[in-house]
Amino acid sequence: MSETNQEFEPRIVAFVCNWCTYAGADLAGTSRLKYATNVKIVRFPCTGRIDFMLLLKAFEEGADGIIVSGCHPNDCHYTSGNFHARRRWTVFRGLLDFMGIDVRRIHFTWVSAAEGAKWADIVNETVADIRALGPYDEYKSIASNFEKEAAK
Amino acid sequence: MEQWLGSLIKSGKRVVAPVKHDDIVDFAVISSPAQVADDYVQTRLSAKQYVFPKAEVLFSYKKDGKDVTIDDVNTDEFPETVLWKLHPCDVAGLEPLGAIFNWDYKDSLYNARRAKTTLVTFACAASDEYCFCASVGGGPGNTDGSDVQVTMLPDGDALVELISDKGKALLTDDIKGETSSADGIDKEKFIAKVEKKFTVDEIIKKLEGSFSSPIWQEQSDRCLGCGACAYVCPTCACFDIQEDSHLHGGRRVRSWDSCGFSLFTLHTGGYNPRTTQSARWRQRVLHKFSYMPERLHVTGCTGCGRCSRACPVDMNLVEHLTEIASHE
Amino acid sequence: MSKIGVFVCHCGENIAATVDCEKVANTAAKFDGVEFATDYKYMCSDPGQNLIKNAIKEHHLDGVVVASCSPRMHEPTFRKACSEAGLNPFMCEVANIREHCSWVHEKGDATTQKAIDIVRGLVEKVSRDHPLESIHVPITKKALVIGGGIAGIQASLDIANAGHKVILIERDPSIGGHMSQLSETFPTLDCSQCILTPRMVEVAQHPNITLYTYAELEKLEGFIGNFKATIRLKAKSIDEDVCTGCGTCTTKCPTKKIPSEFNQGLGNRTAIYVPFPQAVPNKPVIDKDHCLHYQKGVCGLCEKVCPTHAIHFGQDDSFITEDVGAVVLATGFNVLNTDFFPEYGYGKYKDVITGLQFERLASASGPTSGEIRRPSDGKIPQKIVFIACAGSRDPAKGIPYCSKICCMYTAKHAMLYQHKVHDGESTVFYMDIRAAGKNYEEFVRRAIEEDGVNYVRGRVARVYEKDGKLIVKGVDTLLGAKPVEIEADMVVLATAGVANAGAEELAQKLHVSYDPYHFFAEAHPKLRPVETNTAGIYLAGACQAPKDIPDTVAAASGAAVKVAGLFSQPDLVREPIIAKVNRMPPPVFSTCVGCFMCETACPYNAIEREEIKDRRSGKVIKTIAKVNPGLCQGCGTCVSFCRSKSIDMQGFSNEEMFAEVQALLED
Amino acid sequence: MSKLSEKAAALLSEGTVGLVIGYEQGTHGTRPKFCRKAEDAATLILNDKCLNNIGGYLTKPELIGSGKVAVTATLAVMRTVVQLTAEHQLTDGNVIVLALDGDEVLQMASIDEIKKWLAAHPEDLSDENKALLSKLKALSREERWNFWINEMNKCIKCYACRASCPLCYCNRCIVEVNCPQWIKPWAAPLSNMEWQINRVMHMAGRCVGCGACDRACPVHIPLRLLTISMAGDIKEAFGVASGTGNIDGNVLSSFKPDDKENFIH
Amino acid sequence: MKIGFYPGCSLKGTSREYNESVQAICKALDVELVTIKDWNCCGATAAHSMNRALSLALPARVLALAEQQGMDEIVVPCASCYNRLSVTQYELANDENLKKEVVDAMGLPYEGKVRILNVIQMIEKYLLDVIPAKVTSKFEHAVACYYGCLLVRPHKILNFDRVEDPQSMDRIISLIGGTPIDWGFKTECCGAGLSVSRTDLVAKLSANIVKDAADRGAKAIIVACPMCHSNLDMRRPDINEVLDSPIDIPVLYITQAIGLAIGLSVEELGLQRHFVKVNL
Repeated sequence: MSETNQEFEPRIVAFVCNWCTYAGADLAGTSRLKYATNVKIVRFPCTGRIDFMLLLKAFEEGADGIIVSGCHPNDCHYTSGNFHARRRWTVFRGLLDFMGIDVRRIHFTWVSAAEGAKWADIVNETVADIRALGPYDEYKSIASNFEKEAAK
Repeated sequence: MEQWLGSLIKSGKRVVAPVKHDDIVDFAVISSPAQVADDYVQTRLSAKQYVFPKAEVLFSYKKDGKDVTIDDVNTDEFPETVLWKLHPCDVAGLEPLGAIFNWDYKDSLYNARRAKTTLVTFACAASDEYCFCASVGGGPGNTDGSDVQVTMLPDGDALVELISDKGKALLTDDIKGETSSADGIDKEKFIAKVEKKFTVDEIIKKLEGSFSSPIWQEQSDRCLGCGACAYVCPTCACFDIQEDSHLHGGRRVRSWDSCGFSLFTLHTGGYNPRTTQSARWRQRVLHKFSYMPERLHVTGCTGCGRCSRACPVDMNLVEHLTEIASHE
Repeated sequence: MSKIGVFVCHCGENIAATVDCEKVANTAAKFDGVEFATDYKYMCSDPGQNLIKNAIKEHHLDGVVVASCSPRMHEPTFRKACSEAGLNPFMCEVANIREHCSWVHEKGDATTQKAIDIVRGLVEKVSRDHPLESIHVPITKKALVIGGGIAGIQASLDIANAGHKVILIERDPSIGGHMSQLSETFPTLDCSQCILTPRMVEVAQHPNITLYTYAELEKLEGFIGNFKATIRLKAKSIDEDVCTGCGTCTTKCPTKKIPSEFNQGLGNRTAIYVPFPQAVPNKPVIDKDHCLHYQKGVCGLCEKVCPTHAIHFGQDDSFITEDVGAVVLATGFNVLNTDFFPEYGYGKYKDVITGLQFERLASASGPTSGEIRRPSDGKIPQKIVFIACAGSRDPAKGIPYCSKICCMYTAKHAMLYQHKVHDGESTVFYMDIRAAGKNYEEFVRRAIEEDGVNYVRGRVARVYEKDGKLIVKGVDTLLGAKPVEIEADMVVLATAGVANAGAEELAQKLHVSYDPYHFFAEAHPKLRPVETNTAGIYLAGACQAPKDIPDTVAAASGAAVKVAGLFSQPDLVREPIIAKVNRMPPPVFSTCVGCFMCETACPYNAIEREEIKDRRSGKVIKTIAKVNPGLCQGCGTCVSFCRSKSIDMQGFSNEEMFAEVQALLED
Repeated sequence: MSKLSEKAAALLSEGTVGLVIGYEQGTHGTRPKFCRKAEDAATLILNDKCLNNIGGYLTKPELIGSGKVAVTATLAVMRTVVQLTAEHQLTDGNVIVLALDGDEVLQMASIDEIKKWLAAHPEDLSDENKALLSKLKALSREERWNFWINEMNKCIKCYACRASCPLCYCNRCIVEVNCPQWIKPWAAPLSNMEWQINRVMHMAGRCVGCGACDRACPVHIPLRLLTISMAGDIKEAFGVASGTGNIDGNVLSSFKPDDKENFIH
Repeated sequence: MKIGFYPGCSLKGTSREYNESVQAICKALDVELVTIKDWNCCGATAAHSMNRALSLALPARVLALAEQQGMDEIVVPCASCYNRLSVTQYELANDENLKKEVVDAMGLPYEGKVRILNVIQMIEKYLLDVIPAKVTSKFEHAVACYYGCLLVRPHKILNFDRVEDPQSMDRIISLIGGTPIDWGFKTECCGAGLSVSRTDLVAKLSANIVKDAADRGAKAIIVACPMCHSNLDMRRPDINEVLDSPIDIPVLYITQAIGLAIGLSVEELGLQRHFVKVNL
């Protein structure tokens, strides 16, 4: 990513469910709402399909922030995918926080197919938050070496 | 001794010595002599990792669209290393290790590291019920393989035997002045005693034709199949090759493996010749006490006892070997 | 996977305005595995699609990425184009560089770079896609309709007339449901029996319909196209083949004082009874709870008098199983009783009755043969008060919804009363008149203007009895909240329409979800009102929400056409985006360890247990999970839950998502 | 012969069971003991020094065969049998649990019996664990990260934690999946951390708190703190106790519509 | 058996006979009433129509005092006090910062754990099986039990008896030998606080009540609220003006009816204080 005016450009990936948030992002598009280019969307059939390991892989591959979003409770196209996801996120987030991984960089939310504006706001808000937190070097720096000190 | 160690550190070489953190003593790079641990019997891991690391890059490659560039590991970058305060059983491990890494394919990475390593052993001041180096041709004062062997004397002095020319080169001039002749010092008095329980030949003899003996099942019922014994063992040389691949390129990585794992012998087609833990335990013992002596004329075990100490279910090797020696 | 084609669309100016499409195409051309990359003004146009088809043929492409608008728009279009060119449609992915990129960012390098990243993500995903074939599920061309009211009757007739077999089960002794209890029906006032009975006979005589009355669903197993229904036939103690329906037994039966459910407790019936004259089948059943023979072991008169010896005491419930391909729920609704209302006397006053009871009074086959007479003393009421919204639209009573049909039948009741009691005075207390159907408003105006029904806009605070009169204390909000007190002879409550008894248990048997009021939940309130979230199970009529007869019949026909549509194809074709448990050669067979926690995660009960048996000894080696392709809707909850990663999803596999994430974050 | 040995020997000689798994005196502490013949049972002992979780052997068909097995059970082993049965790995009644009440030998053959006994003998966290846990939780995020990354740096990926855990019975673990390579199987600080995160997440709602993983680790990484901390989160968020054999599904494979969600905005 | 007792202002003022009858039957049925020390006025209708904070602080202080004095249950004969205490306890339990505000205002620790019983609830809970044995002269009269509004409403908070057709007093009357009649004005409004400002309205509303009772043959009206009693009894002259013919059926408190049944004297029960002569 080109670091234009020296300002840190965070790289953020968004895991979204196809029926609600992906459609919400589509709506933001059709309504021509403008938001930052830092966020790239990965489409999942449902938030229930989002594997928690993918969040760690995203950090390892160099993401500075992650957005995870799906249908509001009771709206799920598959009736209960988001309920399962919510439980998974609660437990996973607690474990990450306990191990010192920066959970402020993961923004969990619900965005329905009608909330295009909310999607745009969340993107801009997350980009600003992550820009304030700076790059997640703590995680990326040790991603490839075998010893903590000796970085080969 | 501190002065000598201090000068070695200042010489820019990488000096590795046993260091105590929490309740475990393990080898680590030291920056000052004070870090060196004492009053312990054995380090948890062997020094194997400095010649055969638990994970190392074999080569890395970059992909730019369709073309790929491969670059090898530059072995010159391997640091000159002094392994300080080893025990004779650690050094004894390097011989079978080297034998395997030079059996048919001469492993350049291993040999490069081995060449740049100088081995300073300390004769064992203490031993415990797990040690059985004496039974496998070693001993607390054995000097085979060491470049220098130091025996600590009670009044703070130390008996230093310079064995190889690499060892002689280690003794810098300013330290030479401090030395005096060592004749007349009986080394045996100052080192630990290790009782001899059996001889390697007895074991080799007993193991012939023992492939389908029930003893393997009796001994290994409780074995959980983890890799602790293999990874702490100074002579285990098995490794696995894995891929650290990313779109823009990647690295081929070699890392330790263990015949204790259930999937160690899983064929791609799904067949697994060793499905029971007793078969894997048999493989571990036969490899060290039958196959290696026969093929490489070295014993695959130095009697350091690390595997017994690390085992979660107390698979005590010396107990098992004595059992084998007195079997039938 | 080495030959992927990337096609970047300009979408006229929509993408090209802020994204340098050519640069995207050129960069994509250099990606590993990309054989051909180009950009074009309108990819979804015919020339655009031909561009794809020709490129596939020419370059032998085995994967296509179209960078254009949202896949929710044109994924089907491009996938169809690919399959027409001989490439498996599921090897084609759409990269959304319009809604998610060009439309929401300013023109500039960052936007173009983002488009490139999105394309790279999808290229990596396609390179790990596998060709998938649609799933074909065999269908049993037979439907089960539960509930014999007008909804069940209409659905059964429509499905049967479409040439398919129907099993219709009704738990009462006769079909007809609530409609058979009505006198005349709004808005045309034609008699309900006259329009319903022919349909009931048509059902009984239809060659494609097998009718079981006095029968309930015991269990439903299986999935869409392959249901197995176990039906309990409650013992009628009558041999239906032999019985001629002559009725001698019902006249001779000594126990005559049992309150008749059909007449809503206003009339009585015998222990061996036919619910109403036009019942279909017109054969009696013995009510075991009240029959002297069953209770005390005496009497048995009916057996003695029966000319054809059709009476079989001691007959037990029997079970039959039917293989069906679809189920239509038409179990209807019920109305609250008067004891639900403290302010109207807790059901203690005999002359405070429900609308359904008024129907029985007004019905020629009713206990009073159509004359409006008070249940207490049989007198014809001179003053009658109708109270609309009794229970409905009352959150404090837990029923916030409007029951939709009461305004209309209350106006009808008032009109019938004025026709039968010319000098009578009727008052209707209402909040709002909801007469939104065809000719509905005109019907209510007629009641007010021609039949002189007195409509008072206000709630009735209390009803209490004094000297044989019912004092109705209400208010008239249109006259400045003037208290209105009427000494009425009879009060009719238009009580709320609620779910039928047992709706919750039935829903649980079918794994169909229901709302807090135990009405069955439709798949989508606007777009799929006659379907449920469980594939193959449809809804008709008031079991989904209170409905009048026109809406019920329409919904029943809607459900019927859904069934007929399902049965019209040779088998059920479904998108192969479903989960699958991995299988391996022996001795492992699968990495699944059979913990079956996925079973509890699946909202569609699509996970089954498969026993792997040793071919020689037949001994079960291990029990592993298996996904039923008919039921799995592809949500993926089980895939990301599975600890040993033994379940993966076609179209969104672990490998594909992993590669897409890696590619998107590629710098 | 102690009462326990007599009972075990009896079970073996009558043929009710083909194998009795228990504990015997080892080099230092106790170690698992497999008795296939009546006289093997002589050296059986059962006390609070028996720390290995022998419940893990019950899911190894090549070891215990298909017949009935008896196991001399500490409370942790009992919880393991209950949890394994709930996860369809053991069939109720196939495992006979021998427990000590004082010096009386109890024989339990059904899960309900075991559950009643467990309910009567609750085991709480040791004070040491509680202290360590609160000390860690009091640290700032950066300090916790440094603490754990240092610990993970020690890991040599010998998988003794996985091998000693009775609930890690998958025949192919996620770390052996290479399409995609979820976790890099070699020893490196980050891949060790990702391995532990995955192992602990797979313990959600299942861990019986026996501490076997922690004791098996040759480099003494305090692994038990991870599962204890997570079990605490789960109890507080969903009111579900970990490792109690909940048959209607794991905490992560079931849900309640009104689950807490204070971080989703 | 001991129970906390909150008399309230009316029992010390216009309805002294209610207090006397409660004390009398409790003594007779060995129930020890422990009056809350330093109790204050509950604020009744005046407070909650003028200032919400005050209308909550006053009853809260009473409850706080009860808690301090170790009472876990109190009986409150006056329907209006019973209503205000219960509503306050409910509102403070459901609004944390309101509770904080009130606790700061009154300066007393407040938990809200005291159980509040009206006199009928106290009788039903403790005395139902004691009374029959003590009945010496059956209270053989047809009576109309009048509950008024504050005893039964708002049902969500008070949760006492049925809202529209309460039966608790009817049951007690039949227990002591009386025959409660079924009538329509059990919970109709008697005009309550308008007694002074709009006596004409009270007359009209109370007239309906009295007339319906008399028409259905009631020989007396039984009440459990000082306000109902004063409107139906003290305002009887105004009621009779509204009616075409005067009605002189007396109005008794439920405690007085019980008192008569267990043989207590007219003076002990304060029956001589009524405006409409009690000649049963």
